[in-house]
Amino acid sequence: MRDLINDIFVSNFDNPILSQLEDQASFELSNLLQYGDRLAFTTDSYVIDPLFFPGGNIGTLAVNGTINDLAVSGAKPLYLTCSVILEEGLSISNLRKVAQSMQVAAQNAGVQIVTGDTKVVDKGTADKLFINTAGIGVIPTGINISAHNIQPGDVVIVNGELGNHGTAILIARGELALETNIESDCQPLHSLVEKILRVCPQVRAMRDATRGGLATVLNEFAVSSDVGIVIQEQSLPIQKKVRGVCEILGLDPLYLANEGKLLVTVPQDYAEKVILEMQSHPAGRDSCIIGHVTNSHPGIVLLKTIFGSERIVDMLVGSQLPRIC
Amino acid sequence: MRDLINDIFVSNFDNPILSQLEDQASFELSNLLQYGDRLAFTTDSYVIDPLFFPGGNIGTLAVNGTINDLAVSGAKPLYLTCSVILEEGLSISNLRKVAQSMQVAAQNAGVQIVTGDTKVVDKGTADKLFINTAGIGVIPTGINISAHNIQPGDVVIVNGELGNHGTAILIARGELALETNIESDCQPLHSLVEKILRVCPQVRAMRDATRGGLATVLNEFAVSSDVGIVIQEQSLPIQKKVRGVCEILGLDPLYLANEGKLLVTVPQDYAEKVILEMQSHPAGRDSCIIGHVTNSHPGIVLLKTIFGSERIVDMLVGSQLPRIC
Amino acid sequence: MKYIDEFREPQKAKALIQEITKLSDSYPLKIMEICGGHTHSIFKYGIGGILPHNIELIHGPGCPVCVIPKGRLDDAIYISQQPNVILATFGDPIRVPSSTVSLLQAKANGSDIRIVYSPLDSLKIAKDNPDKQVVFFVLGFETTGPSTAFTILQAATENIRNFSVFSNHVLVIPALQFLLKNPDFKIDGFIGPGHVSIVIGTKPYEFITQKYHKPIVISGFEPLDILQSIWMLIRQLAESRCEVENQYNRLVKPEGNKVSLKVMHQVFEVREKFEWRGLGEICNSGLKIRPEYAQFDAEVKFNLPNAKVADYKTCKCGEILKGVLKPWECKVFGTACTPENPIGACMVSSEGACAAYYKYGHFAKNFPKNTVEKSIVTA
Amino acid sequence: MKYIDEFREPQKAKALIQEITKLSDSYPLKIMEICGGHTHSIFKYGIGGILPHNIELIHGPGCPVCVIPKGRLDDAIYISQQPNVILATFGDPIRVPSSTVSLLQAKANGSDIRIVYSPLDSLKIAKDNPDKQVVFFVLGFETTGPSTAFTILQAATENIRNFSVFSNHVLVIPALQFLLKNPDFKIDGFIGPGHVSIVIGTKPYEFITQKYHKPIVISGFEPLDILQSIWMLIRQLAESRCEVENQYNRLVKPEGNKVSLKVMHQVFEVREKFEWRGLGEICNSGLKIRPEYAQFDAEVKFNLPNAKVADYKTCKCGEILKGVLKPWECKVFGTACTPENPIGACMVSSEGACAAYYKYGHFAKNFPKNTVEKSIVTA
Amino acid sequence: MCLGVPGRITEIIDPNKKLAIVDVSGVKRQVNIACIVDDQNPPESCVGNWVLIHVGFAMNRIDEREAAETLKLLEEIIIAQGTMSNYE
Amino acid sequence: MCLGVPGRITEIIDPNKKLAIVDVSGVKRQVNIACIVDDQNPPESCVGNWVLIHVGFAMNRIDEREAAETLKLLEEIIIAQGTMSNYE
Ligand code: SF4
Ligand code: SF4
Ligand SMILES: [Mg+2]
Ligand SMILES: [Mg+2]
Ligand SMILES: [Mg+2]
Ligand SMILES: [Mg+2]
Ligand SMILES: [Mg+2]
Ligand SMILES: [Mg+2]
Ligand SMILES: [Mg+2]
Ligand SMILES: [Mg+2]
Ligand SMILES: [Mg+2]
Ligand SMILES: [Mg+2]
Repeated sequence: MRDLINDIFVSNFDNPILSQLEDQASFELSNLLQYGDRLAFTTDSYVIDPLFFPGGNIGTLAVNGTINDLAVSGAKPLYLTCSVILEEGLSISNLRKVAQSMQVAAQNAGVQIVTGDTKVVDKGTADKLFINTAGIGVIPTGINISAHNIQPGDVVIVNGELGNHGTAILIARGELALETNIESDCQPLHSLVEKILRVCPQVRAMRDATRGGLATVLNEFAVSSDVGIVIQEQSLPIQKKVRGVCEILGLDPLYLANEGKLLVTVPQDYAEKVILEMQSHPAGRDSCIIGHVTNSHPGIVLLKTIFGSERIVDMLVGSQLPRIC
Repeated sequence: MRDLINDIFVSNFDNPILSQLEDQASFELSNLLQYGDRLAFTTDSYVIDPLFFPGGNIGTLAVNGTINDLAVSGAKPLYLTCSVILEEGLSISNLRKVAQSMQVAAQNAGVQIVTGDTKVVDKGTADKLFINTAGIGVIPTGINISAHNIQPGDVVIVNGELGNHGTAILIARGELALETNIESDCQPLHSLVEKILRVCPQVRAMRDATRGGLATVLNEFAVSSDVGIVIQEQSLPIQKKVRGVCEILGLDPLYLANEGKLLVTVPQDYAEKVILEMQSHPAGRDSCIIGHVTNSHPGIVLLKTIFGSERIVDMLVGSQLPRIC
Repeated sequence: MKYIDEFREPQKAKALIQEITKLSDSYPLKIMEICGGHTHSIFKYGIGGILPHNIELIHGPGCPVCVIPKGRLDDAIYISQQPNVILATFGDPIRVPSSTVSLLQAKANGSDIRIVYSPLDSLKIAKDNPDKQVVFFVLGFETTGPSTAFTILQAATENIRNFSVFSNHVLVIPALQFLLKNPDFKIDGFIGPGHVSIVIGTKPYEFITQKYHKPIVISGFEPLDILQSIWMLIRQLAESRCEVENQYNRLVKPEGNKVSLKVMHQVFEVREKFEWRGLGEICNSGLKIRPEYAQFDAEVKFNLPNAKVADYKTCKCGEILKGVLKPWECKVFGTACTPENPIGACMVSSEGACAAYYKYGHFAKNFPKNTVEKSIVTA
Repeated sequence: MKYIDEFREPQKAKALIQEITKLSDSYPLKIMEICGGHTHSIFKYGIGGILPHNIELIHGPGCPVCVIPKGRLDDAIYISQQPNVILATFGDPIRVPSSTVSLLQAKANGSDIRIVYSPLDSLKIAKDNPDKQVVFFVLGFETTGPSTAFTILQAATENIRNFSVFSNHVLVIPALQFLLKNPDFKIDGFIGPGHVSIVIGTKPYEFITQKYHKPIVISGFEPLDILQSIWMLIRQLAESRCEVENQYNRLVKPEGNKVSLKVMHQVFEVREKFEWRGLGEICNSGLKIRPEYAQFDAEVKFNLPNAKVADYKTCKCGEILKGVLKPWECKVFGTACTPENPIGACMVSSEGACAAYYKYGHFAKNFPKNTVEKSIVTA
Repeated sequence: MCLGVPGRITEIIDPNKKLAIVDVSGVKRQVNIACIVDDQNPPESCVGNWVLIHVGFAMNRIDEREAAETLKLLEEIIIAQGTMSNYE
Repeated sequence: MCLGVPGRITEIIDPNKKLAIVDVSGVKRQVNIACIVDDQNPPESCVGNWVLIHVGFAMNRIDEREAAETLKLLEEIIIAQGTMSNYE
């Protein structure tokens, strides 16, 4: 066990804080103060099946997902934890690949994995590998992003194609026997956020559209700020193959999961500048305005369909299932 | 799902930071600075079977365990995350009980659960409920506790009976058909640590003796500081029933898990003061000196047996199994 | 996407609306779309909102998930709880409550329930799990019947002994006859089910025009299809015609699909009667596996409880399906009855009238949360 | 704890050491404790370290986990991999490598392997799982034989058809005969196995004194028991006596336990030969289930591979068990061979001589980490 | 009821079992084409056909001509409306 | 080999199946006492007996007298040694 931890995690995540191997990581508060005035703290567990999929694996998800939950507060992500629950019988080489991916993802994002935990459970009492990461970042002084801050007149921007992750996973699972080469959009968004904040420190709300997709985040926005949101169907960037999968299975791409997409609302005056700035970043090349905020129908998200009608985009009940009827 | 989260977690953990329901909790760094100069950051996943046992449940473990990993650095524990992985079919009333226990434990310890995550996995792909908590605390200025700081001449102190948690779990599982009323020692240790540091800011090393027990922590101490440690069998506080279980199953109590026990090494001059202070705290009533640090046999832990012989207390290979031969 | 995007074009939609508006100016019209697929499209594309106010769309009984009676779901759950059984089914029915739990809850309690996209996928599960009994729990109209029939024939050819089908196939025509016979039933015309008609053709609808003197237009499922069909229907009304027209002629032929009809009749026979949730028993409205294929019939293989379970008294589904009431006129709509915890047929699938109103209508937000407590965690 | 604490008293230990030291001053003595339980106690209580240096303790072959040959473990793993089988066993053997994987790894790969405390617990598992075949994989000496025999008799009485035993029971006396016959074998006296002797009594050891002229003292397992036995043995040597003495007379009677012997002989018969890891084949050294109870015999129920697997050539277990070599004189001790990845018999259980030296000896820390790579995660 | 999606048959993978591959917007799936083959239309002849797929079966061929006519009709309405609005 | 632990029989729970409860230092477990009962020693007579337990079976009664004698002998050695050292 100790060997496993050393071999797989300590060696891959190697950094001076982790290598102390204390029960906790520690670092100077004064170092944190240089980045801002508030600490951001978040956690997520990752339970994806399959562990490996086009565009990433559970490890890249676990690092980027938590980075993104920090980033959308405007925080500079700094330190992560890594807790794994291993099912007996898990292949050690797969575990090593995951750990290596985590380290690569962390390094790319400039964060350190500073402490962790490893549990092994009986065969049949976990699904191969679960990862939890918690993360700490520092929010720059003056930045105040919250789902409660949205105001009528704001515009809603997304940084690119929707539904790639959810679709890639559905296909990778193989159960529905669909074949196509859609890749997960798994990517860290903190440097994109940094760019956005540089041109628009007045960002109102920002959230990564993961599980539950775009529709869920927009509903959270509408309810939290008690505003109405109207999005344009024709503006939604959805790639052809994702549409194909949705048509075949009767799924709505608005609810599909993403792992590298954020929704940001900014005051209208900043929209153009923000879009241009976003498009200059690799994770934001396909950024576009998808809607705006209104004071009619507070708490409700409306979709203007392509031919001019509108409908409510509600929260999802349960998870989305393939339909036949 | 959203209802479940609100009903079970948000309502129980209710506090102003959590109730923002952002993707991350945030708080002022300036507030942290009042407690010290370094941040402590830790995580653990809890995978216990059964979920409920005499003396606690997975929720109390998840809160106290992470508090203790912060506390043993000298930190004041402040904020926790709570990530749960739920197996389909888990009883919601049990989940609610666990969440309530977590809130009670957090409140008792003066910490707040400020952010979390909930995942549901298919029946048969998790064991009812896994909890991960990550925690943040602040280490007071001037305190420097580390397994690397131990020096020959130091004494080793434990705050009470060993092996109660491991034994309680073994019995609660029911597989070995043993009957007795041993309770887990699950408890938070931060206020005990605070007392210790008040009389002895020079504490060298401190660690909670959880999985792997006393033997594992002492070996970590010996290796990290490259010192020898000698413990006295006759000083080890082990209750009669725990000894009984160990005799029946051929287990060594030195390796049994605890969830409310810490090992602390202090300079010899402070030992008496520390012991007295510890004994005045409910979690330290049975505190005693169990050994001392030497510069002979660095990296090795020796046990002086009751009748004067000695043996090496090594790291455990794998987990301890009942023996018959 | 070919054959999709062209039928969603906004310009053409506007033109159709203009025509419809022109023609319908003076009429207060009630048009029933029979098929749940149409209901789904109507809400998804907000068609109700762009039609003139005098046109009211009534959402018919054509959602197989909505109309499956509780007793049949109880049977499906019973099957899933037998030892060594894998129950395969489409995604749609798994959240529908039976008189005890939903399939989703049964799964959470340990039943092995798999979601498949095709009946053939369930047969593959049987081949992959020779030590299990695999039961395909199927619901669907005539559209899906041939696929199930082909699958049973293939199981017979390959002699797969651990596979059976729990058939809940229902038929559209008997349901329409049932509705039309009812004196309360006041509809000006029908949008006919496009995919069912691929199989059965357009002729079986002639009794509607001949006996009941209502016009009907068989329609595709894209928004332009539906608008065009409404327009064609109104034109019939305006011109005092009463015909079976076919808007969906890119796929529907008058005679239907002979291969599909043949295989369906080879494997299935018509039940004397079958219960529809919200409507009650309807003569000749269900399909049963023929005795020749009894070894693939779960109703033969398993000793099913087969209990009748009454619909809730408060539920107004029957009236809603007949166009007599609107969902919000039901007392429990959005309160005790929600998509998460549906009480009646119309709330159980997103194609049900009540569910569609709840999800896409403007009423959703004004109702208090459903407080029915679940006792276990489900996905 | 009564009958435990009194036998761990330091004052009495000191007194015994003083007596032993007095008597053994002039002798360089080699004493073999036959039983692994004694080896365990000796290391656990650091007895080696408090004895005078001229007394050398040789750790005998009396650990059933150490001496089980790889081929038999392969068979146990084979059984565990059969469909619908639960393999129950004691905690001790589950980390021991077979020629492929350990039981722990087989479990990680999906075998259903349960750790039990008593053979009766494995019978209970069979009753609780009527749709599974439950196999109790048992190893042990005469001490454990009666318990297994009683369990089989109870299974017969209750007519439990899904229960069987994979017997790897071995016998002490033939192993001692085997060792004593060997001309290399130079031991001054024996500490006799206390718990085995509860069953077999003291008489079977008389050939040691009569034919081989070595003294033996049957001993208990508490540290004072062992010290007293050593003292008694040295006294025999000093007084040139050569007897079977009984230190453990609070439990061991000369005639053994008649009920236990009877039931063991009712259920088991002696195998012509049985392989011991590190020693090779030994005549009449194993117990096999009698044909009358064949339905409870896993060797009859399952078609076992039954392959012979040679011990590693580098392994010096044979020499170590004979007292010719010490563990650290084996080339791979602590490097390729560690408790985590044992190569030879003496490293596999904590009662094996090599494992005990590795764990409790002063040598553990001086060896590089074992680099044998496991391919899967185990608990 | 009865979700259907148009797709193009790209390949026959088992003429006896009547299995083909269809392409829907770049996504491929195996479907059964038993409903659309007969003596006049053997499996091989189906490659390139557009079909409507429901639960893994091709229900019917899509009649390209009819589809075009439907759309043409709508175009004509637009033109007619345009003409009319010119008059208005 | 053969871990054994002394315990006291506190209760007979099934005389036919020869099942009893033993107490080891406050921990109770069901054990089989078949090896220690016979006509002279029926199950009921075993309550209060100290026995050695191995894999859930009582192997033998512990002979209190012999145990005491063993310990007495050791006491005597101590006394003898003490006496001798007085002489030294
Ligand atoms: S709201 Fe529910 S109960 Fe009322 S009619 Fe609709 S489905 Fe039936
Ligand atoms: S160290 Fe290993 S290989 Fe060498 S004798 Fe001991 S058990 Fe055999
Ligand atoms: Mg999070
Ligand atoms: Mg997240
Ligand atoms: Mg997020
Ligand atoms: Mg940990
Ligand atoms: Mg698994
Ligand atoms: Mg930790
Ligand atoms: Mg911990
Ligand atoms: Mg700790
Ligand atoms: Mg989350
Ligand atoms: Mg489970």
